[in-house]
Amino acid sequence: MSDTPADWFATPDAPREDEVLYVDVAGYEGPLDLLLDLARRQKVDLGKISVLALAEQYLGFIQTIRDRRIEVAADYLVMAAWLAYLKSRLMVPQAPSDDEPSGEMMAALLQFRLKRLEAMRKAAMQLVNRPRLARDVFARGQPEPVMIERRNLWEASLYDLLKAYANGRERGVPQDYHLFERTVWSLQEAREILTRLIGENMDWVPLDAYLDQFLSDPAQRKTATASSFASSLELARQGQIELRQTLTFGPLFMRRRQQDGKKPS
Amino acid sequence: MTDTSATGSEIDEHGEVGERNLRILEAIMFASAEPLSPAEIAPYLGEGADVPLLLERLAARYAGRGVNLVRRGDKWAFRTADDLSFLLRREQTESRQLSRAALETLAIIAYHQPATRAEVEEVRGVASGGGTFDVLMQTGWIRMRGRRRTPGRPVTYGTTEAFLDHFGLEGITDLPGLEELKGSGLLSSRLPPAFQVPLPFDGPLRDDEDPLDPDDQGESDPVE
Amino acid sequence: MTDTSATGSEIDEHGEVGERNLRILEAIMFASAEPLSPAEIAPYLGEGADVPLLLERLAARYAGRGVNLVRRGDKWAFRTADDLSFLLRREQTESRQLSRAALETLAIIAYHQPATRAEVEEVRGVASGGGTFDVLMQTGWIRMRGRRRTPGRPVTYGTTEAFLDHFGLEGITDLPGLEELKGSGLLSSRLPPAFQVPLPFDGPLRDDEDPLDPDDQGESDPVE
Repeated sequence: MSDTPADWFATPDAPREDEVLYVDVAGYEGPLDLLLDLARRQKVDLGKISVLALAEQYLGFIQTIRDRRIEVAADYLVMAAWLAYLKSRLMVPQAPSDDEPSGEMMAALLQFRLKRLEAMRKAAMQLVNRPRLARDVFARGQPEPVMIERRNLWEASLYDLLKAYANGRERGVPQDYHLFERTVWSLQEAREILTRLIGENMDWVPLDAYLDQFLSDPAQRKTATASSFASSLELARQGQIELRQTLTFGPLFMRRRQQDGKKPS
Repeated sequence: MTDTSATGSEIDEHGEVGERNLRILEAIMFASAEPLSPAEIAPYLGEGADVPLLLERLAARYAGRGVNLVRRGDKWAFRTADDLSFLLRREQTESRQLSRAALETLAIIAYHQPATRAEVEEVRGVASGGGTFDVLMQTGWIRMRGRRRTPGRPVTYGTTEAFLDHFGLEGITDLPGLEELKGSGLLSSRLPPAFQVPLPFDGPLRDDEDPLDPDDQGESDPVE
Repeated sequence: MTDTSATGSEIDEHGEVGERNLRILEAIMFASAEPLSPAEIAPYLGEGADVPLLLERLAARYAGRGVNLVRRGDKWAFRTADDLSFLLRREQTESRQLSRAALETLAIIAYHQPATRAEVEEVRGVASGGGTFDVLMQTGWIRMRGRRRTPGRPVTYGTTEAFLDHFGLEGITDLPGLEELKGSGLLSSRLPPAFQVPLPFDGPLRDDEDPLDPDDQGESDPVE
C-alpha cells in the first residue's frame, strides 16, 4: 500500500513488466471489458446484440493474439473456453434429456453481465460528475474547531508528599555510613588475605597472629575473625592448608599443606 | 429552561428559546467543517431541544442562499450552493483523479452494498488488485462493514458518510440512476428475471453479516 | 450584466444582480481559508460590483445571528458571534496520580530548593528520567529558578505558588522539619545523628545563582 497521493489518484500507469507480455489485451480490464468493447462495436443496444457473433469475435481476437505467439492471461482463456462452449450450445439444438443450462440461458447471462458492467460504468461516471466536495462545493474554509482544553488535575496530598520525602531520604541513609559497611570482610576477601598471609609458610602459626594487624581495630575484629575462620575451613577442605586446634577455645593453628613429593621441614 | 420546556417543545422551538437555539445551531454548524449528527449537536442546545426540527428550520432559512445547510446521511453540514460551483470550482483538485478501476469498484460497492470483494470482482469480470480496495479505503469513502455469513467469512464493504459528503448525496438512496437500475434488475447479482431486486444498504449489519473480528478493526478505520 | 451595470451600481446592489452577488459573496466568504479583502473578492463578482457595499450588506444580514461577518483590518471573515464563543471551548479535566518517582522528586525539590537535577539525583540515589521533571513542570508546581554558578551552570529548580496552593501551605517554611517528621512517624527515630532536613528556601535568587538565560524562558513557563 502506498501513501503517496500520486499513486492512488493515478494517471495511467506505465505497464508493469509482467503485463508487457499481454500487450494486445493490456488496454482491457479483463475479458468482460474486452467483450463489452466488442459488443459496442455491433452498434446496437446490448439487449439486442448477437451473442453468437460476439462469441465468434472474441474467439477470433484471442486466436489472432495466440497465432502471434503472445501469451494471453488465463482469465481471457477461461472466457474463451466458456464462449466456445456457449457457441456450441447455441448452434446445437438442446436435447430434452439435457440438464446443462441451455445456450439461450447462457447467452442471457452474458448479456446481463455486460449490461450490468456497462450500467456500473455509467453510474461511476455520473457519480464523479456530481458536484463534489472541495472541487465544486465547499465546506467552511476557516472552521472554528471546538477547543478542548485538557487539564490534568494532579492528585497528591501533603501526606503523600511528606511520605515520599521521608522514604527517599531514609533510602539514602545507609549510603551515608558506607565506611561502616566496608568493615565487613566478604568470604572472598578473607580468603585472599589469608592465602596471602599464609603464603608458603609450612610452620604452624595461630590465626590470631596472622590477623594481628586487623584485630587491633575493634570495628574489624569480629568480621575479620569470622570470615577468616570460615575461609580457612574452605581452604582446608580444598587441601590448600592444614588446621590444628589442641583444646576447646584454644588458638587455631594453620599452615600450608605439604604438596606431594615435598617434605615438611 | 426546564420550566419553559415543560410547556411543550413545539411552542419553544418557535419562541424565544427556539430563536436562541437556532443561533447556537447556526454557530455550531458554521464552526465545523465536518458534518455533525443531531446527537453531536444536542449537548450544545437547551435541554429537550428538538434538534431535527431545528435543523429543518435552519435548512429552510438557508435554502436559496449562497451557503446551504445540507443533509449527509444522518448528519448535517453547511456547504456552498451547488449552482455556484462554476465560480468556485478549484481545478487543482482535478489532478486527484481516481483510476478507472478504483472508480468502477467504488460505484459497484456503492450500488451493491454490502458487497464482498468477490462480488465486486464478479461484476467487473476481473480480479481486483488489492491496491484498488486500499486506495478506496484511504480516501475514506468505503469501509469494512462486517463479514458475510458464508464459507470463508469474506469481509463486506459499504460506503461511508464521507462518501455521501464528498459526492453531495443526502443518503445512499440519492445515488444517481438508482431507480432506473433497480427497475432494470441490474442491481441483482443473480440471473434475470430476479423477482427481488436488492437495494444498496449502508445501515446496520444485515442478517447475513457478522460483526468484524477484533483483528479487523485496525484495518477498518478509513483514513480520514 | 455589463448593460445593467451601466445604469449605476447603487441600484444594482439592491436589485436582482445585487442579490446574486450577495449569494456569491456569502459562498466565497464561507469557503475561504483566510480573511479576504475587497480586492480579492472583486474578481468573483459581476463587473462594477460595489464590493465594500456588498460586504456591509452581508454583515448587516448576519448581525445578531450565530455567525457574524466581521472586519479585521481591511479584510473580512465569518466568525462565531462573540457571545457564543463559549460554545467552542470545552474543558476536560482528568484526574491523574503522580508517579512515586515524580512525587519523591517533587518532595526533594521542595525541601532542598534551590536544587539542581544532579542534587536531586544525589539525594534520591537514583538518576531521574528526564520525563519526571517534565511531568512536574506540567503540574505547574516546580519552576526553573536560575542557574547555579558552578561548572556546567546547571538549572536550579524550586517550587511555585501553585505548589503552596495545592498542598495548602502558607509558605514553604510550613513544610514540617526533622523533629515533626520523626514525631509523625514518617521518619524513623533511629536515624544517624548527622541526618538533617534542610530549611527550604523559595525566595529570590541566591548568591550562587545566576538568572536564567533568555533562551531558558521558553522552557521555563510551567504549563498551566
